Amino acid sequence: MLYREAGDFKTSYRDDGQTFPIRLDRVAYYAVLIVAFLIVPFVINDYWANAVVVPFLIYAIAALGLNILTGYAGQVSLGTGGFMAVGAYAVYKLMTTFPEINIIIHILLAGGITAIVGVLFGLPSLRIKGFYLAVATLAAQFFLVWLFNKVPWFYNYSASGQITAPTRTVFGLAVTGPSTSAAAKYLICLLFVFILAWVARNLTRGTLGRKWMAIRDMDIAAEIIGVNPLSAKLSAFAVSSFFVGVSGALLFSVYLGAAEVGEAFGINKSFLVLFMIIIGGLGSIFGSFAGAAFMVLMPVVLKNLLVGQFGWATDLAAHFELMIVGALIVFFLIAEPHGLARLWALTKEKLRLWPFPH
Amino acid sequence: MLDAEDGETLLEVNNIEVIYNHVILVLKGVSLSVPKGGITALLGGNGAGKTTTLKAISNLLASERGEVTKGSILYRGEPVAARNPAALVSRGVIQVMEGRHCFEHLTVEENLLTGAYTRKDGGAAIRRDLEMVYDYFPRLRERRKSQAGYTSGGEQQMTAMGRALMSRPETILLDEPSMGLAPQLVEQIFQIVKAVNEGEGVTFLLAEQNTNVALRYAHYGYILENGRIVMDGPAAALRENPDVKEFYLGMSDEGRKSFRNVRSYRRRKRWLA
Amino acid sequence: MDQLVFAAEVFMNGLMTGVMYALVALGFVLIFKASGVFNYAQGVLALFAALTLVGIQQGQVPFAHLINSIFGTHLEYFGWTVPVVLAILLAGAVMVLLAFLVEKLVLQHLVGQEPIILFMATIGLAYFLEGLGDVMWGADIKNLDVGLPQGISESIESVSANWFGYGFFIDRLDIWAAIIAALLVTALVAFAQYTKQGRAMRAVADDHQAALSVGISLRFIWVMVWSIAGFVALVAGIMWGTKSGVQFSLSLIALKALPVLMLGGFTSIPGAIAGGLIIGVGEKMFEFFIGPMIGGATENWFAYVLALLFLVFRPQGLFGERIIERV
Amino acid sequence: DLVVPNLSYRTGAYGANGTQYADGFNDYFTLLNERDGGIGGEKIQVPECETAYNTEKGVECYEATKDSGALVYNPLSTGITYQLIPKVSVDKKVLYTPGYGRTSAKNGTVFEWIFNAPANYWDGASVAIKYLLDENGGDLNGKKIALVYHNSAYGKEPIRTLQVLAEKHGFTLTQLPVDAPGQEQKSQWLQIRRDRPDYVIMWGWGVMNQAAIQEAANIRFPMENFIGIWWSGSEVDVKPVGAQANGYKALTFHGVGTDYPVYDDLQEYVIEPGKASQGGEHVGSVLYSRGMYAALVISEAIRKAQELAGTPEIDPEQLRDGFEQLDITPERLTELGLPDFGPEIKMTCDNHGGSGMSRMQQWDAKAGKWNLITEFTEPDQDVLKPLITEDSEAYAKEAGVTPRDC
Amino acid sequence: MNTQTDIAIADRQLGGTLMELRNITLRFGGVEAIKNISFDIREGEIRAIIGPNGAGKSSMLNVISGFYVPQEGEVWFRGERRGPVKPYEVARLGIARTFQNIALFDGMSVLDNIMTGRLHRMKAGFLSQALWWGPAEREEIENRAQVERIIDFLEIQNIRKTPVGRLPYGLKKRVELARALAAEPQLLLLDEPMAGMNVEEKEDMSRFVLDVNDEFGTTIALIEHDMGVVMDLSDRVVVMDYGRKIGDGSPDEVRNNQEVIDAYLGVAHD
Ligand SMILES: Nc1ncnc2c1ncn2[C@@H]1O[C@H](COP(=O)(O)OP(=O)(O)OP(=O)(O)O)[C@@H](O)[C@H]1O
Ligand SMILES: Nc1ncnc2c1ncn2[C@@H]1O[C@H](COP(=O)(O)OP(=O)(O)OP(=O)(O)O)[C@@H](O)[C@H]1O
Ligand SMILES: [Mg+2]
Ligand SMILES: [Mg+2]
Repeated sequence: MLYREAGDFKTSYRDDGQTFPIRLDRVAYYAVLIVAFLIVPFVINDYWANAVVVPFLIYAIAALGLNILTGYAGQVSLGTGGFMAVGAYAVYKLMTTFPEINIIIHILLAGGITAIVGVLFGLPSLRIKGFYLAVATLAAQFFLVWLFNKVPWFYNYSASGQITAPTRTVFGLAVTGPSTSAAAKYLICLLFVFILAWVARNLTRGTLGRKWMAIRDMDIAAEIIGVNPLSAKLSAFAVSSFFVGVSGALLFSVYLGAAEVGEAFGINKSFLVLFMIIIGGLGSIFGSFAGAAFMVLMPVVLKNLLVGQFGWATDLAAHFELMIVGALIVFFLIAEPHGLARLWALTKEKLRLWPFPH
Repeated sequence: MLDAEDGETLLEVNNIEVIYNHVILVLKGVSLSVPKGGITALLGGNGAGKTTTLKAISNLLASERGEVTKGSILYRGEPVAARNPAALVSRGVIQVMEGRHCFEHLTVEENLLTGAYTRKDGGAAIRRDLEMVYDYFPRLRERRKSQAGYTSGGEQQMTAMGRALMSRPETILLDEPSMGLAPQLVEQIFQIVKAVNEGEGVTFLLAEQNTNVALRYAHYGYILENGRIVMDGPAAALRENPDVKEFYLGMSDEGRKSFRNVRSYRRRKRWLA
Repeated sequence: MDQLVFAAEVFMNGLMTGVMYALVALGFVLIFKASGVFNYAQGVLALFAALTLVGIQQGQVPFAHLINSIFGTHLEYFGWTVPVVLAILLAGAVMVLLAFLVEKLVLQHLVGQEPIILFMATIGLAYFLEGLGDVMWGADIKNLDVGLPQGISESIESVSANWFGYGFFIDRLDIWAAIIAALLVTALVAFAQYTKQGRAMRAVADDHQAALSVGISLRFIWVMVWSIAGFVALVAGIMWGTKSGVQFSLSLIALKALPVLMLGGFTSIPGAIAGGLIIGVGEKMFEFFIGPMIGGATENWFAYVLALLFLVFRPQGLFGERIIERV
Repeated sequence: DLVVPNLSYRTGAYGANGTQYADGFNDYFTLLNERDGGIGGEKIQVPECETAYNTEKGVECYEATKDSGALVYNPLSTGITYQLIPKVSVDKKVLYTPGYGRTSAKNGTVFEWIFNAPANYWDGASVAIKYLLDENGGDLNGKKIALVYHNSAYGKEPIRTLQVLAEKHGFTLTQLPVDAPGQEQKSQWLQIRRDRPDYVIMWGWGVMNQAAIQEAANIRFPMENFIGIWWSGSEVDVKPVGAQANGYKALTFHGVGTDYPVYDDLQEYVIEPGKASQGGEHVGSVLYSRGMYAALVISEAIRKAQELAGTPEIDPEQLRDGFEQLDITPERLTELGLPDFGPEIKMTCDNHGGSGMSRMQQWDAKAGKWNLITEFTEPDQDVLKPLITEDSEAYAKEAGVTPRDC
Repeated sequence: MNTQTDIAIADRQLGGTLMELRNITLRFGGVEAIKNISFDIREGEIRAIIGPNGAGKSSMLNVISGFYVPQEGEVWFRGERRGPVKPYEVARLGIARTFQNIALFDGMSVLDNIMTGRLHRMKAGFLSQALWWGPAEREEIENRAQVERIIDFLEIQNIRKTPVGRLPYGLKKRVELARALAAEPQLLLLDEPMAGMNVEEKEDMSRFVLDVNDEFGTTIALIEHDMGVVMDLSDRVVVMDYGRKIGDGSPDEVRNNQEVIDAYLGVAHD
């Protein structure tokens, strides 16, 4: 009976509203933070950083963003890839136009620019709902990709239309460009993830979050009890796009280093991030992380297992990888339609009752 | 009226336990039996588990992530768990779900026709029954071409009832048939229940909050509280029970209590310690 | 005058392309109508159907590559070929089997879940089928030939040359696609609107639980609908496979079907056709006349933007069911 | 051992093309291992890693293999190449991208670690125009040429060169982008049908090639006037179209078919013993030959490096030197069992791209094979040189690279 | 009949007119749901709307709360004619309501649901919310305290953290009431608040309604089919049938009105 809330009384509304009401959770949370900030940077190597951890962190931001829009505000979007591209191209233009300004500011500005674009494409959500909206957001996806592909100004007139991130430093440490160390990449992403996750948590537990959820659960009723659907939906689009923009900026500048819009920010990205939040759990911060971890790690693990351990031919392994990922998605949905986060919560609920079954 | 004692038992629920989501225990050992040709009422407060019991009987719990973890439910001696919900309808058990559950995008008439989905006795018979339902609920005849999603709450309730009648069932499980209906219609619905019960020998198990009417029409009643049966007996006997009178019928010693006086006192049910 | 004639030609070709899109969109509509499931896997289904058809037709050994790499054998072909009609029937049977398995292994366990969850499940399914198709039949490009004619229709060319002084280009394959699509749509509309199963299908889409409670067997309806959708996918696979070979990219035509769906309405069979025609004509005209001015390759986004504009005025698409907004 | 990872793709939209290339690449190294016991007595390991033509997976593959002593990468994807260019420069690995990747990487002073001999996209564009000049008696004035291209970095590569050439030779260039995957090209081809260009040049990949050739056949565009870059000229592109594809032309920078002595050895040491990659299904196809050719160039560079370093166990830096002093003469090719298979490849410190020669091949649908119809032709270096200098310098500036002195 | 009740009503002081509906007509395509109906709601009263199913009662509430826009007629609130408004603006004017087919936010906990009732009173800026600092936190705690009072009042303390989707029907109704109360409305509209409840629960609910009316002085308009409840609680009753108004007056007047008896009550109700 280690894990329980009995005896863990709250005496103020502030205590009651905190993120981790149960002491054990709180301890675990701080432990994770300490490990992430103080230990991992010293042990991480290129492979772990570039193949696993950095993409995981960056996708976690995108997933948080989409989760705000889809999971909290109920507006299904398939434009994530396009919005990430906005972030990426914005940061590229900023980096190359104002090289003297700190990259962190550029990344935040890129998020801001994406937020504006997001609001523009969010306008139809006032009329269009559900899957219709999902498909409509594809218009953003395809249009944005086309735009960045067609207008040479966006890629500084380079011959092939590729953009390449120049080296930029934070406190003298390179965080973009080829000579960036694994630890620097990791730390800058971690910093953004940490702050943004915290912001996401704050927003979703407060007034704005309630407006979003009200709109999600029943938009008409929400309107009748006083939620302005216009501001609620557009603020969701704005915040979500900000997150997605930041993740696009990081993906391009810190992780990939070079990108071509159709390839790096194609429709597959949109789907990938959507998968993350559904698998992880809609309307859950933890779920965004779990989903991102699942979708980033699973293929790597499977590949290493099938090719590295069992020595399968790479193509057979790749085909089986698809089959296994597909089967796992279905399996998890059947086991718990509300995602890994709910699965986790249920486990905890059981733990809390333990040793009694209910 | 049929005497519940010597009739054959159609449905038997033995000591079932239901758990939602693997953790929430809702029914804690409920047993009841429904005699053929009878009207059995399942009474009890909010969240007592009436709906859950009915869903367990028609095997609809799975889609709510609930499951029967103990006990058994037998319909004509056969466990219902072995059959899927659709097969149960073919066997003659149909449920009118709480909250209407009309098919919003279908018209009222199409809704009624889906009720006849399992029937094999041909179009003419189905049309005849459709007329019968319209006779029971004239309001539906007027609204037959409207999409069910746009009809009023009461109209939807009638549609749901009519849809069940269209399947020519042997047993109807009715979940809160009177909810949201105007008083004369409540009376009318129970009249219909009675007529169908007597005329066609259809067995009813109804969950009701409106204890007053339910006990007037039912033969036998069970009172469910907190996932347990706390009382049962012939309807007439229950009606006379002082506790039932007080808590379920809202009668004080001098007749009906006024809702205005409720503020002054409040007694708790003994059996809920 | 010249511009007008070209416009007419582009218009006609747009219509024809639209029909090809509509063929894919139809499969989506069917499944959406019957289960409220937005079937992401429809494109992969078409690919899988086409792969299966070619495999059967050419007498390929299924899972040859897998078997070979496990047992060190060199299997590839059985050495026979199967006549077209029989191959189509067999491929159809495989699709029915697939529908059965999908119901059994996936849908059945997700009764009553929200649409987005079911959508996600079909994504899992898409992944799975994509891998399975490759393992079963190999990832190389295959030629599909069921005897459909291809290439310019000379009669139309000469007739129009007589009339307008410019021979129109219409692909004979497209003409066939149009005929087949018309037949399919008529049959499907009749089915959905006027039969008991069709009604049951729509009921299921509205409310799974209620459908169960009136004795509609979800299992049967779903197997039926997925079988039909599988068959439609086979038809789409045949048309597109004949056009550009059977290979992975075939699954991506689903993306061309989405704006069609949106515009026509997710729940309307005639809407799929109407949407297809509008999108086909719209994107071709735009690409042809406006495209060169803004750098071309507009087709992908134009279809979506067109559909989006449409939706702003009619949020349920052209023929979609009205979205019920009540409290 | 010498490690040469094979970042291949056998799944996804371009899997059918990638498979054949990867097989050729693997098989040639297997041949060296089996027949010669490797290079200079060192066995070659070719760990394969699936990228699915996806840049992120490409990065993952690169990272997963780079610490295992990998010498050189050949990802067969322009996108992944762009991704790896900055990385290999820091990690000091060689990137060999024959016929694809970043054209201006030819400039070895800026791109120290990248090699793209024997030919790059701009070479290809120039050779194609040269061929047309030859056909037209040296004059393309007033001719109309349409470029049908994959709407991506890859497809856009030749535009700048073609524009300069158009100015120089007086032809007009129409650009017709096709979005990936490219199954639906009706508007592009209706436009071609209306505008009646004299020639169509194509920069396509995957299903786009085949769809284009099919559409060309449908509108009865003369196949002889339809020229593809080398990535649009393999069997998978023409076979599905059938007889109508007869006469279609494409560039190539290596020979095709199995009429080379090396195939006897391949048969004996690789295919017969069952060591062929994927059962040897694609031996002799265009893409297979290209994969094999890439392996050949790499192995020759290794040999050279070993020679220079005086040790069989070389590191990437030594391999770079090997590449920079590589000289594959026609005699050497004959020795290797591939007489006249490719142009002479001679690289230097500042020229990482070789001569840029390529030749034209034409599809014979009846025989089901490609025939070489020209000799190796040199591109118009006068035009290309300044372009390459310009682009590579722009890159140097942007990425903060100081060009080396050679 | 209970004499005590009558006296109580007679004693009640009704204020001025709070809301007035003049000649409202509402059509849906061919269906005329409301036909030229006028009535008023006075400050501090409990006004019942009754009538057979499909009579147009819910539609009437929807008109009041701005969700349906009548084709004809005027809505006057606090002595001013209300122009075209959006439903969320109506909510800000001080009109809150519950719904016939419960419209709670299923994905949220009971507490959060009730907090949504106060959304339009929470004004903290975006930045403050994002950082959970200053006004946002203060505001949250203040409003939380208010909501807790309502939770205590409606006796739903023990389900505070439960997701509403899991609650039984009756409790959902109560939570809905709580949400409406949280808005501290001047006019509270209740659409069948006691449907699906047993007598005991109806008694509880009645108690809440009366207390709200008494303690906060909230004006209440309610639709209900239980005649016992309607007659006991309300000060005045409007009766609708087929979109028309067929009666309006004190409970006594209404229950003796022959037209009302024919159309709705069936038998004279005691
Ligand atoms: N899907 C579900 N998940 C979790 N708990 C549930 C679910 N459905 C019902 N419950 C719980 O089961 C208990 C019994 O609910 P049920 O709906 O059976 O009650 P009821 O007697 O029908 O009440 P009412 O008269 O209000 O309809 C309630 O406490 C409810 O919270
Ligand atoms: N949005 C709508 N579109 C079309 N018809 C509607 C709409 N809303 C209500 N109606 C129709 O208007 C009439 C009145 O409906 P309303 O819901 O107001 O009835 P009600 O008096 O509340 O009945 P009940 O007691 O059954 O809830 C009904 O016939 C209904 O079908
Ligand atoms: Mg119930
Ligand atoms: Mg109503």
